[in-house]
Amino acid sequence: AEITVFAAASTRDVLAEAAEIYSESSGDEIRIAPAGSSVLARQIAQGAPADVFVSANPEWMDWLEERDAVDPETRAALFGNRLVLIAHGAGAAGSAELAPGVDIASRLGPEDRLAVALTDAVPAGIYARAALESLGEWEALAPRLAEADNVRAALALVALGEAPLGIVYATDAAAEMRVRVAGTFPEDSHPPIRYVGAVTTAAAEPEAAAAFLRWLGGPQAPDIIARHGFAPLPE
Amino acid sequence: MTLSVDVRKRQGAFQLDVAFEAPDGVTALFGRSGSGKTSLVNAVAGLAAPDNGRVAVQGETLFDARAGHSVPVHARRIGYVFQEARLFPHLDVRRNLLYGRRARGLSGEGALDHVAELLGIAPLLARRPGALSGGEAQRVAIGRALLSEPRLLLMDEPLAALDAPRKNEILPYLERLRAETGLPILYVSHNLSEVARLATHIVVLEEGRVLKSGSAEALLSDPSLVHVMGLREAGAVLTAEVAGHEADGLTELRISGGRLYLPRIDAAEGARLRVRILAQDVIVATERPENISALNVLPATVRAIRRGEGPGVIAQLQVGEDAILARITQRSAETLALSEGTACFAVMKSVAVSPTDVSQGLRREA
Amino acid sequence: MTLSVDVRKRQGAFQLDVAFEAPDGVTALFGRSGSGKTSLVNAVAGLAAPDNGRVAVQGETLFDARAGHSVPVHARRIGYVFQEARLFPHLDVRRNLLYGRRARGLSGEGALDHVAELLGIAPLLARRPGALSGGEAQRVAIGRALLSEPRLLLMDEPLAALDAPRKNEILPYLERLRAETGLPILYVSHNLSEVARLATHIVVLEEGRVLKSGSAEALLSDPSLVHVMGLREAGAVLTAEVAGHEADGLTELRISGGRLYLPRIDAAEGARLRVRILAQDVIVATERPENISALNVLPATVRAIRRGEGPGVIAQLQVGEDAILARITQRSAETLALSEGTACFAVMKSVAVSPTDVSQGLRREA
Amino acid sequence: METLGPEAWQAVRLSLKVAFWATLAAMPLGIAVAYLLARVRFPGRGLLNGLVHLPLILPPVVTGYLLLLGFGRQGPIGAALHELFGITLAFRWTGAALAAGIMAFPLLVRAIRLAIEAVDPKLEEAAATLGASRMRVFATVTLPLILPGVIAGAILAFAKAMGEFGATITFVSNIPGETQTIPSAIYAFLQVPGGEGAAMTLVVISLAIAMAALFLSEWLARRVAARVAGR
Amino acid sequence: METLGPEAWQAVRLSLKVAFWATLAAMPLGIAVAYLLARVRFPGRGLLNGLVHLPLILPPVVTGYLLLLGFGRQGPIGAALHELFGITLAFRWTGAALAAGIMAFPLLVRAIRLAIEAVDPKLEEAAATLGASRMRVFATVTLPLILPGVIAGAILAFAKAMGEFGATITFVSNIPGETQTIPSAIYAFLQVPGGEGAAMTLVVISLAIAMAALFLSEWLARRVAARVAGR
Ligand SMILES: Nc1ncnc2c1ncn2[C@@H]1O[C@H](COP(=O)(O)OP(=O)(O)OP(=O)(O)O)[C@@H](O)[C@H]1O
Ligand SMILES: Nc1ncnc2c1ncn2[C@@H]1O[C@H](COP(=O)(O)OP(=O)(O)OP(=O)(O)O)[C@@H](O)[C@H]1O
Ligand code: MOO
Ligand SMILES: [Mg+2]
Ligand SMILES: [Mg+2]
Repeated sequence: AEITVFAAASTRDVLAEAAEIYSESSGDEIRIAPAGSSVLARQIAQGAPADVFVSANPEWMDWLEERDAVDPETRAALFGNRLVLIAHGAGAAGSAELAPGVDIASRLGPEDRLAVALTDAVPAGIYARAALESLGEWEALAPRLAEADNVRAALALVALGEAPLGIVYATDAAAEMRVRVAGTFPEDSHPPIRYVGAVTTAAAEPEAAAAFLRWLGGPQAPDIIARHGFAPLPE
Repeated sequence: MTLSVDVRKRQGAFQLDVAFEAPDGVTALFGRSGSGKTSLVNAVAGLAAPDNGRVAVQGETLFDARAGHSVPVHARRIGYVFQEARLFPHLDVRRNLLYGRRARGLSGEGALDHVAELLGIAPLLARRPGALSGGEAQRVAIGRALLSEPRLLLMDEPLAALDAPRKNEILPYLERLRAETGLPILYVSHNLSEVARLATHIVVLEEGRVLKSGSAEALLSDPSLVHVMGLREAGAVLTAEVAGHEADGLTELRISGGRLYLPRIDAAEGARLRVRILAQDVIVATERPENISALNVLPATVRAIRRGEGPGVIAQLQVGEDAILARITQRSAETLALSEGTACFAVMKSVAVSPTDVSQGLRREA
Repeated sequence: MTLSVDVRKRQGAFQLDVAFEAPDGVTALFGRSGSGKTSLVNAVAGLAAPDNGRVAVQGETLFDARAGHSVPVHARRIGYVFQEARLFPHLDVRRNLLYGRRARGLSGEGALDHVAELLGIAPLLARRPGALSGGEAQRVAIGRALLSEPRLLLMDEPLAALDAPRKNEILPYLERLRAETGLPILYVSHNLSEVARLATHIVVLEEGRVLKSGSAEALLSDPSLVHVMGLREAGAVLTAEVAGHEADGLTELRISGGRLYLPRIDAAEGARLRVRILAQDVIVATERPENISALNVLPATVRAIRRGEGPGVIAQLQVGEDAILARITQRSAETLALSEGTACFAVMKSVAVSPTDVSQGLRREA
Repeated sequence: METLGPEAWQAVRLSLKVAFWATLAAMPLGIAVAYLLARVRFPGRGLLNGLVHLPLILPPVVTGYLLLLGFGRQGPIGAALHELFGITLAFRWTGAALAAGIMAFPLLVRAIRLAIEAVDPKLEEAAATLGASRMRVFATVTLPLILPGVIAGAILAFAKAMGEFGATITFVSNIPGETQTIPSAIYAFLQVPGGEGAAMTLVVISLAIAMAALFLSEWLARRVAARVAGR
Repeated sequence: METLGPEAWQAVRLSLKVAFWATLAAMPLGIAVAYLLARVRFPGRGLLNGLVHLPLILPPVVTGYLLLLGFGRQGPIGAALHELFGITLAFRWTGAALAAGIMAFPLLVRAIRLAIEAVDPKLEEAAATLGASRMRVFATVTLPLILPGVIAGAILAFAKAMGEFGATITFVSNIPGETQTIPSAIYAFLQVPGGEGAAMTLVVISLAIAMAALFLSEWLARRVAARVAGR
């Protein structure tokens, strides 16, 4: 069967590699259509020819569920991610967890800004805001943010040195040589970062689609997931 | 009536208010710069809608403000030679010429060759308009309008850009056109000798109104129009009949007051035609001059002496049933003691009444 | 020499190859449509670079192909009245007129009023060019060029769009301009009577080459140029001196062969001027005619009889030291038994030699 | 620069196809609308003008979203097209062409409109006096004279269509081989760690194509302009 | 339509400011470049033309990224501007104006260029014979005659600048009151479920502004065209 996966853009590579391996065993053809979760969700609601939706946050999946556009039975959390504070310049990763009182603002020069994704729109930004709030940093930093339209753009700001610091996913930080991790936000400082998948109600071959999703949650996947820097979920 | 016009149109401070009827043949629109000639011609062509009035050609109403009726430009079948050539820059001369024929579904080549030959544009057929001189472009424009086979031709100073020899080549063609096809023409010109040669009817405009309208004969002989036409152009137009062609190349014409000898005219014996005699070309003598090169000496009677400004006077002479004007000096008038009733002779050279001022193929009253 | 031109330029199939020197005064460029007049004038103005050659005005080299030298258009101080008016559509008439003055930093109003008055465009000053008739626009264009105070004025058929009365109003102004300011003018025209009236020097072009170049007197009297000028324009130009003004409005002129009486000429006693006498206005008589309105009867001798096409002949008459041409019929020539050496009289009306053909303010040889 | 995978090449081919058809299909309508705007006075002229310019003014995402609402499978127009003619635009390359065409439309119309306005109405008048109907005048005088403008506009529209991203991805998503054009592929590369190299290669390719188009446009327009100007 | 919070209104005001200055600043350069392209033959003309069109052809994000590379704090131009003139573009509304101006530039140049090409060189020749230098001819003949084109181009550029999103947010990100323009705000609203209402309100506002601008442009251009045509 041919399965079309509407995937949050950040998950394209991990899903593509997983799909390649899965295709060999199952014989199913898998096409990945990467875009922002919000765009994809709306398209699915409008009857897009997607068999599977992988969202970067649960909200858009909820939104589709309300519209009966995905099958709740098939919904599953696929993997997670960590939120990290990054700094411009290469260097050893300081993987220390950030704690309340860390005073990120003090590490910014007077003109400097902290790069994040849109804090009230894009998942990475929403998580960042939650984390900063729970660490008591939000008040000080809110006026000092440079909010990008997606997390990759925030990463680019730090990589180019336009912003000395930024908050991105661990997956992004790992692959960018021009930034180093300056600290990791505690898992409980923000809602859990979950990439969730489900089969759409319009899927041409819901069985095959569900099988692929199950495989992603199964025992072969964690290796691939970890290789791309995502966090496999505990069973 | 071929063309019946009655239009009013306001343009800025200028008010056009013109009504006239034009018979078959060539009607000249004459008037000073800014008198409204182009505006009027545009209204006839349908390029500018009058505020008010009516335009009809050969009985068909083309425009009627009251009836809200207006035939679209392209359906009027009115050819227009503009003051500027307005050739299509993207088409070569040949295709410019054939444009109207194609639009009207007429077949082309024969007519094209004929017209191109006559207008001297045959060598230009493959050129683009950008590579033509001013006069060449205007000739192409004339050809283009002719070839569209209109039922009325509007010409807005079509020959102004042409040199005299070229003018003299084209004028006979326009004359022949008028004679052969009877194509009625509304002809705007400043050039009275052109007008005299072509026009059967003249409409004189002044400040947007018709100052005078009538047969060419009447208007060209009208001393009251001298201020519009210019002193040098004052004269008379006579109707003549071809009496015979002589061996030495002269043509004998019969007029009411005698005979006129002119350089050969291409018209059959018995043909009626019009002759224009400029006032300044007429000499008045009180005895018949002998041994003189002027061949035309006609007995006349002074009807009136009009004094103008300056040292000249206009003597109106009765020659048979016709009136001839002679522009002479006051001194001569006194020396010769000319006054109303004086018997005298009107002396004219043959060549002064040259073919330019001979209008051929005069139609019997339309 | 005021203007020295020696240019070669290829345009498509057309080859311009012209060299002449023009003295002070008005030089007329005369030639048939397509003979290269506009192309030449453009080369002088700097609007089109010749392939080769040299252009100099009043000793300053404006263009020299060999030296790779070319003064930019705006620095040439050459006024140009184009064949089409080319008014600036976004400026009203007043600002069109003042454009050149502003560009050259000249103060304006006085000169403007003067020129506007003379050209009859004073009522149009506030108008936009789009609201002008063809002739009005051309008058503004003339004014605009004059007001820029050029050292040489190029005029490409500037009066073609004007009616006769308007032409006759503007011509004296151009004459006065020539007389008063000595502004040299290169004047393109098809109209020989304009040329005769204005030009001191004439260059005749034919197919891109100079057919003849010389003083107006010589060229206008040259029977070999009749084919270019047209038969009707053949004639002679004589130099005359004002002998006196008479009470009845006539002016007496002295020429080598006697006296001429003309309608009053506005020139001082003793002034030298030029008179053009058209061949077709001259009557030949073998005995002195009496009781005739023609005031000018000069004793003459036949120098030559030239036969052309048709029934006419041109008789070249010796009148004092001048040559006069008379266009008469062959029949008259035979009747009068005219042949070389025949003693005769040249008879001319005063008004036939009207002011249009009188050139005033002749400069002593430049 | 990195060598590109087959998906990327697929995107290049698809982009060319999408841009070509988008331009071609937009042309007749573009000429008609430009003519209306340039030469006809009618009520609603301002509105039409505004409508045409919308895609230029709106953020492309909004245009894409509106397209999705209107031309999607569930959208009123999309559904009708499907019902009546069996035409599906949503999530097909035809939809990508629609999005690209709509985004490029204002550029096309403007270029053509300016060209039309530059045509001397006196020439059209002259043609009318020679017996040519309005349609014929347009076809034989106006159209040839605006050809340089039309060509320039078309190639600009083509270039724009090649570069269109926001509206396309929002309307027809980013399905490899069907709707994934060069810009969508660039986006996809940029969204994952380590994709910058491939993205840059695609940028260079699309630049090369666009530049080639622009040069072609200049050259063509100059040639045609010379012909049209009667030189 | 939802009522908007103060932030949204701030975005509206900011957008107007950004678009206004972007257009104003782009104008002289746009006229100069258009003149060069229309009337001067020089080597590299094709290249300049291509360069001007780049922002139209590239996905806006790429343009934004290139701006960041060049005009960011660390970018060579950005650093130099900061050093020499104390001008900072990064994360400032001035940077947003730069991005908007660059995205709108090709539209401006095209409109002006077409207008210049429509000016009859014979008029410029006539001006030269009257003693006007090339500069003066431009200022007193060419410029007034192209005014309708310039106005139309400027207002189009303004509208485009109002709608610019991708390059702006990539270059100067989204700082409320400093760089958050209407499109950024719309984008943000569209990213979250249920944000459509607020987004649509902003769309309507920006539409209203853009339409007003277009109407103004048509009206102005027509008036000026009439004046310029000498009617
Ligand atoms: N659009 C316009 N707005 C205002 N006045 C105009 C307009 N067009 C022409 N006029 C005026 O109308 C009058 C008549 O113009 P028209 O062009 O008909 O004259 P014309 O007799 O053809 O002159 P010419 O012999 O110089 O060509 C002129 O006074 C002119 O100034
Ligand atoms: N761009 C061009 N390419 C080719 N031939 C041209 C070009 N411009 C003019 N010609 C030709 O050059 C010749 C001279 O043209 P020019 O305009 O100088 O004539 P002119 O004497 O001014 O004529 P007119 O009295 O009709 O204005 C003509 O035969 C014309 O066809
Ligand atoms: O994975 Mo996202 O929705 O592009 O931030
Ligand atoms: Mg007129
Ligand atoms: Mg010429």
